[in-house]
Amino acid sequence: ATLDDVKARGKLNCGVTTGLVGFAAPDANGNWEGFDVAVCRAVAAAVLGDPNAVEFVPTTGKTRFTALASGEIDMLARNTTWTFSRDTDLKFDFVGINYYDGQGFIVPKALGVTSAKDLDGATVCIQTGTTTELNLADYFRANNISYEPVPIETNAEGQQQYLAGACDAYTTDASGLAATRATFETPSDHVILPEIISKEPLGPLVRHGDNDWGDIVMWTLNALIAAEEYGVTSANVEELSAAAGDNPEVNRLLGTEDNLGAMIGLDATWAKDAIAAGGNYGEIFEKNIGESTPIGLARGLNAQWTEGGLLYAPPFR
Amino acid sequence: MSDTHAESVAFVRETAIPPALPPATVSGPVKWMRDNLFPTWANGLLTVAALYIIYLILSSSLPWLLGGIWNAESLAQCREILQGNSAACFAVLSERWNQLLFGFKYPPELYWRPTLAFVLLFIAAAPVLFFDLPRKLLIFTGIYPFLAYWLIWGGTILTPLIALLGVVVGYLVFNRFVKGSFAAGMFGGVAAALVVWILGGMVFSGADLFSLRSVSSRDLGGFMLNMMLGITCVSLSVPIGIALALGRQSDLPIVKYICVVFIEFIRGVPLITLLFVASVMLSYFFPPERTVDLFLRVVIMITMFSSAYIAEVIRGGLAALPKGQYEAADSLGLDYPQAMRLIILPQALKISIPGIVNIAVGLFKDTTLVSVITLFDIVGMIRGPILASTDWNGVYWELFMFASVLFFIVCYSISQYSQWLERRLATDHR
Amino acid sequence: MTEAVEMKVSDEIAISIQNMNKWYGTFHVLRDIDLTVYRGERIVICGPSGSGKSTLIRCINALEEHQKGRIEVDGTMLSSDIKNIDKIRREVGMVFQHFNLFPHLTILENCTLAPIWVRKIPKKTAEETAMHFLKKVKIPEQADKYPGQLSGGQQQRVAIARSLCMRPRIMLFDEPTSALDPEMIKEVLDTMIELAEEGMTMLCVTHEMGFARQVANRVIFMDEGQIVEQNEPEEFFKNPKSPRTKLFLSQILGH
Amino acid sequence: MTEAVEMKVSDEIAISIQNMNKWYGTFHVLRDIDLTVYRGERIVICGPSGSGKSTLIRCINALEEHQKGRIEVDGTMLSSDIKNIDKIRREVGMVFQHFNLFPHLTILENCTLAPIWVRKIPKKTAEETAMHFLKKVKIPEQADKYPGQLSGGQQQRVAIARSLCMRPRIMLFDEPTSALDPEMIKEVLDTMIELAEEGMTMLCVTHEMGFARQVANRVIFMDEGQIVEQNEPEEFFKNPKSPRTKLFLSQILGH
Amino acid sequence: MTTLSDPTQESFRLSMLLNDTRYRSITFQAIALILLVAAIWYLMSNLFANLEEQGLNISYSFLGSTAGYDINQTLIPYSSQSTNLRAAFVGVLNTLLVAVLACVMATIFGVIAGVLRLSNNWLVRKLMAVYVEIFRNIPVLIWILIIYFIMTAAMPAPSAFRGDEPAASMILGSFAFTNRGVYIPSPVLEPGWMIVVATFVASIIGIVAYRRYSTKLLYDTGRLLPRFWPSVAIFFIPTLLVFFLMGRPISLDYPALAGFNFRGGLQIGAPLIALWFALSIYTGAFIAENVRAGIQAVSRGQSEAAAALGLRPGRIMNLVVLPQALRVIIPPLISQYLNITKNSSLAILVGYADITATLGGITLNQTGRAIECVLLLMLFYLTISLIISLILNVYNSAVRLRER
Ligand SMILES: Nc1ncnc2c1ncn2[C@@H]1O[C@H](COP(=O)(O)OP(=O)(O)OP(=O)(O)O)[C@@H](O)[C@H]1O
Ligand SMILES: Nc1ncnc2c1ncn2[C@@H]1O[C@H](COP(=O)(O)OP(=O)(O)OP(=O)(O)O)[C@@H](O)[C@H]1O
Ligand SMILES: NC(=O)CC[C@H](N)C(=O)O
Ligand SMILES: [Mg+2]
Ligand SMILES: [Mg+2]
Repeated sequence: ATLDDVKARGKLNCGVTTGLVGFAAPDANGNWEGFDVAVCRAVAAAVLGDPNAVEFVPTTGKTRFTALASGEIDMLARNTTWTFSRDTDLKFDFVGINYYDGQGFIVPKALGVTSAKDLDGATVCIQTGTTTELNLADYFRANNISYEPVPIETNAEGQQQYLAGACDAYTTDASGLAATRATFETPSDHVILPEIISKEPLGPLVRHGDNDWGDIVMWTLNALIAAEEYGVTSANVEELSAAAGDNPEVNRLLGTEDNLGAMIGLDATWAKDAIAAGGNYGEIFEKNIGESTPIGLARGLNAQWTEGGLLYAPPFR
Repeated sequence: MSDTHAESVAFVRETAIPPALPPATVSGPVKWMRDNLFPTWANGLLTVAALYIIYLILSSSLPWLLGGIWNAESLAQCREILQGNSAACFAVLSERWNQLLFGFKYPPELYWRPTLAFVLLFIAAAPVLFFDLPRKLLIFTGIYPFLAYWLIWGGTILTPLIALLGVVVGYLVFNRFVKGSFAAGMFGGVAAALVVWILGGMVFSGADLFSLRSVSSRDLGGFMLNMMLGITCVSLSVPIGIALALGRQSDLPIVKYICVVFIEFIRGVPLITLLFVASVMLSYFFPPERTVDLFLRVVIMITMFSSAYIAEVIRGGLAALPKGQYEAADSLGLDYPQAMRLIILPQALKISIPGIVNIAVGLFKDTTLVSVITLFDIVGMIRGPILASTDWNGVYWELFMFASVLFFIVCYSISQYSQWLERRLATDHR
Repeated sequence: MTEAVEMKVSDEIAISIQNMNKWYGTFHVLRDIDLTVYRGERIVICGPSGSGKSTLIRCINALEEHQKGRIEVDGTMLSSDIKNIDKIRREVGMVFQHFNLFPHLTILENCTLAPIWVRKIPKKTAEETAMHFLKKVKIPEQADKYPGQLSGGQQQRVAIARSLCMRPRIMLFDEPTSALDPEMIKEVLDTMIELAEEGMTMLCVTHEMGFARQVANRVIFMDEGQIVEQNEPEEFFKNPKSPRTKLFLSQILGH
Repeated sequence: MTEAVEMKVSDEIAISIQNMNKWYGTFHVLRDIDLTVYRGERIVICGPSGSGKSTLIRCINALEEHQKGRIEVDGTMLSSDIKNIDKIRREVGMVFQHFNLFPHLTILENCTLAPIWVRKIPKKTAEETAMHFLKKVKIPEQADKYPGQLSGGQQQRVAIARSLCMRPRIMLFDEPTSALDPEMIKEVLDTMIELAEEGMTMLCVTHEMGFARQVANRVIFMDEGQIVEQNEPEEFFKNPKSPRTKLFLSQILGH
Repeated sequence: MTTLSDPTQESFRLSMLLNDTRYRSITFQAIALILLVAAIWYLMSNLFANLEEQGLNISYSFLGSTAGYDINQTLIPYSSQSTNLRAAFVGVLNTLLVAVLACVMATIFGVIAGVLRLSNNWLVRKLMAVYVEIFRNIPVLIWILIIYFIMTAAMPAPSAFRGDEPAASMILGSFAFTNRGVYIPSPVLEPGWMIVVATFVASIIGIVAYRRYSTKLLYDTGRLLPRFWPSVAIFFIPTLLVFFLMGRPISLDYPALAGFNFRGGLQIGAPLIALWFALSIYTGAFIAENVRAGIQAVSRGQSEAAAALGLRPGRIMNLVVLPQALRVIIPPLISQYLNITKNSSLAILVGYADITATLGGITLNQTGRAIECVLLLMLFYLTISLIISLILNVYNSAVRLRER
């Protein structure tokens, strides 16, 4: 079973993107950082008690599924869209959604384009092997306009092609566009078009068939979300977990009451470790892609359900 | 005898004519210029055209190269310094130097280890490449792989030590029995080595002697990864290549066809599909509970790839040997393994070295393909982390030029070596 | 030319070939060869190119397989049994037209290789034997050189010494002098004559008729895969019986 | 050996070489060569290896450039003028040690190539001429084979025929028999003797002393780039004057 | 009798398996076979166990389902509604297209560089040596990337052609070099175009016929007609004449800037150009070496013999050296062609939709059918390489020098 493998290895192999600032990218010292990376670290913390016990395996849109299917990685947290065929035909299990997204376009301001429908005849850069590639084909066909795709392997290359003017527009998940734009020299010269042409629920996934492992990843993610809902932060998690408090849900979450951890084969402090690793969902969001960062994404759909968003962690009980 | 011409007959020279220096028209720079640059009218035009091309290349690249900026923190800063002038921003090299060479995850404080391994490589390779050096040095060559493994991956020294011990014991046993019969030597050697490995594994499991901090192979990267892949795969594929070549030459049809099919199959598909197999399919062929390290899988595939090519080179070497050598060995009563080991292979391999070196160069260049399956070799580093970073987005020339220069230095020197060797063998053999 | 070598032929049979036939594919190279060689005999085989001379002597030490008939060398029958083949090859030394020395080994190593690996003789002893025979062929001082550094004649003498180091009881020579420059032929022939004087059983394919006259006690003429004529050298050269032999001799002695 | 060929030497000068010198880089290969060849002469050049024999005859048809002195062939002075070189090469045929037949052409094509393209002779006529000379060298039946299918001796005879097809007035031979097996040497020598009998002017580098005795009317001995001695064959072989010649002859006639 | 039928019919002993040449080989082969079968069985059983464990199966039905993605360069009609099989087919054609183009170009580069490397002009010789060494010693992957980056970063975008004072302009008003590719005029055929084309074809045949005739004339009468200028004349004059007489039935469609891109004309996409150019210039360096080696392999004796017969240098080259050199050059040349085909699989680096990028890339990824796709991919390349080596063998046996 995967859990045993991970424990025996002492490291979690986690698939991430080859480099998308804010989601997963190595910094100048080679440390991986980002929104997806934080999920990996949380799982590693929950399972092994050490948020740094992760081997990050960079994958492209093309290699990610084979890496997961062949067992090279234990889980994939690479802004991957939950789709029917990936879940069923490719035999993966999506364990949740960590970012509700949709596909958008970015174009240079100088082009004077204000709507995706104006892109008739344009050259569009697109990452191969992604849902966005398929959506793009559908969208242009449905609107009966023509385009020319320039398939590229990684976001980095897409960005280069786009900046060099080899394509008029670049399309991918809106979050990815924002992250990419943030790295531009003059981000204000580029606009993200208003159209969102698809639903892109992004979430971590594991191989089908090992439900125990799937549960661990699923509930680690839920723990992060729930922690935000209940106000458990990296700052107060130590204090809250020192002794049982007055919120029984928090107590159960942090292992001071009942022993949920044992039910999934982990320590009682699993959720505490996960939260301590990088903070709760809100903290992770703010730190990596939130409005205070150059990427500047608003919470929008990704706010807690209590705040009008879609994040809704099932009860810990 | 009739009318022979008296004046031409009975000529005898009494003294030797001393050799004289050739007249000036035969040598000298003017003559050289005339012969080599302007022998004919059309040729002169060609010279002028060539000069113009050289001028074009130099005039466009030299200012760019010489005006390069070496100190800056990002491309933006570079541009600031340049103030609109066009010149190289080599600062990316100084800033990412270590990443380019070692990848972005090899612990910086351990850089000395691969560096040391690299330096030792020269000592280890020397006796293989230059026959004149004392044969004793080969001992170090034998030790080197184990040492390099220890230095690069770290961990306890016991692992490579036991592996080395096994090989040594195996070799001794082989040597002891090979005179009796090759099969006995071979099996004895392998068995002895296995025994040592198993025993060693049992006795020392968990022991922790001279432990270096261990580094996982995922963390290898940069040019170091190219070098490692190149060297490992070539050295592994030589013995396999020999076996395949002998198999293909053999008159046992089944053995022969197995080898032919293998060789032709491997040579028929691009390396990149084999690498896809390594990254996508190979783990399906291993027992479910064991996942093999991607590095190892890549090594397996590249080794298979190069061994097929090396087999063809060695087959050429075998074919180049006169049939008489086989017959002489036979007529002296040597059996097949003896004839091969003592007579045929030493000669065939020597002939094949230039070819093998060429394959090695090709292979070394092909190690860059691993970037396609997301290993971070030097090209992978450039295409991925470095170009994707905010600081250096847009610096292509400098980076690719750097990589090109590295490859050029290595490949060019190897191919010069191989040409030198070819010349030497040509005179050596007569 | 010096006197013909004194003959020491015994009654013991060294090689006996009976009704031997060989084909290359469908090409019938050797036809019904019958030949008995007694110990101490010195036989010269001649004949036009392609007549199967080389093939015949190569069959004797199993470098080529024959398809019909029997060959017995020194009492051992040549069969597909490796043991027998090995045994025969140890008894029979062979010297090739193109010497076939091992260019990657020194002269001494060339001479000791087979004794060490086949006869399992200690290296020391093997080297002593080798030096002995190198002295005999008059080039002991070249022992540490490589074949490439010697002249053709010297190389051929080394090849002879190399064969002798295995202490064979029979020597086969396949045109040992025909790849040599005229100046060097003599050196090699001298060595062979010396060998003959010591009573070695020899089969020699050669067109050096002087050598045949002086050394051989039987000359065999082959054509189209058959032994056409055999006789004592005197008789053979003076009164060739078959017209083909006559033609051949006229050509070869002609110019 | 048959009688020495009857000589028909005229007074007309075929080749005149005066004070010719040649260097390879700074290496002085030919020194002060003076040589006059009369029409119908048959000259054999001998000398140790590296003495410049090949270089000398290659200078005559401008395969090598000489740097000093003058060479006149058939009244045409050899200069760097392409016209002159062409003219001389048409007059002078050359036969090489290694035949240098064109392996991708049949024997007939080998023989007709130059007449057609250089002499602009219609193909029909060229083929007739070629067959004529092939008959002369006794291999008309091989006309449609490829060089690789012939024996060395045959190839060399084709090479002679090929030269003859250009109807040269002078023939140069550079060791034409030294790459041949003994049996084939005779064929080629016979062809050359026949040619000599017809009065062809010939310069021949060879070590076949029998040929020299029988055919040549002058033998030239070269050493270290100089002509050391020249004489009638009788005299040359009987009474070599210079000690170097003596040494050389003793070696070559030795065995 | 010995080998085949021994009179003393010795009975079979076990030791004969090792000692008798007849049985020994059978023994070894049996061992080899057993090892092979065992290895295959081991791998296969692992494969099926793994597949089963993950609930996967091997099926090729995905080939018939909708591909769903678009391809920018197709030689046959294709849309995102086509099947994966058709996408694969588009890839096959694209692979062949770039391979053929690169083979032609590489041959041109290689022959020029190889011949110039033997030039007696020192400077040119050195320059070519530099070209060969630089391109041979740097990985083709880097060349592809560099050339692609030159294309995209150094060439103007189509937008640069826009505006009143455009930063870039079309060459001769009809060729546009942009970072998305090169746009050139494409021919538009009007009635009567067939005649022009037919004339052109006829004049090419005419050139060949003329050259044949001049050779024949030489052979028959010994008269050598000039060849070069008449050939040039035949090449141009009739076609031009007919073209104008017919009232210019072939016109050109010029590319023009419309919207985001150029429209009209013929577009050769940047990925294609980059790949094409990189493969040609890289392989050209290798071919140059083959050409040089081939010419040098013809022994000096050959040209000397020809010179001694009075042939001029040009003729020596045409009649003696080249026919022989080609035999040496063509086999390695053909294997360089195979290398080009194999190296074209690096197309994914520049987003060129070859078979590796479609079947082995996007389809593989969208459907997750890794094993099937990779197998098909290998099959394709194997077929190509078998065909090429077949051609090689046919060629080799056709030109083999006849020997005794
Ligand atoms: N391996 C082979 N396959 C087919 N035919 C062969 C083979 N070896 C030799 N032959 C043919 O067998 C015949 C006899 O060859 P062999 O070498 O014995 O002749 P030989 O008398 O030694 O001639 P030579 O004097 O030229 O050495 C020749 O016609 C030759 O062409
Ligand atoms: N192209 C060359 N460059 C430099 N030296 C040369 C060249 N060709 C020949 N030589 C040298 O010139 C000398 C004379 O050579 P040449 O071939 O004329 O000798 P030779 O008398 O014909 O000898 P052989 O009998 O071996 O053919 C030799 O020392 C040779 O090494
Ligand atoms: N841009 C990406 O790499 C991911 C695209 C998209 N979310 C997918 O899963 O296919
Ligand atoms: Mg023979
Ligand atoms: Mg010479």
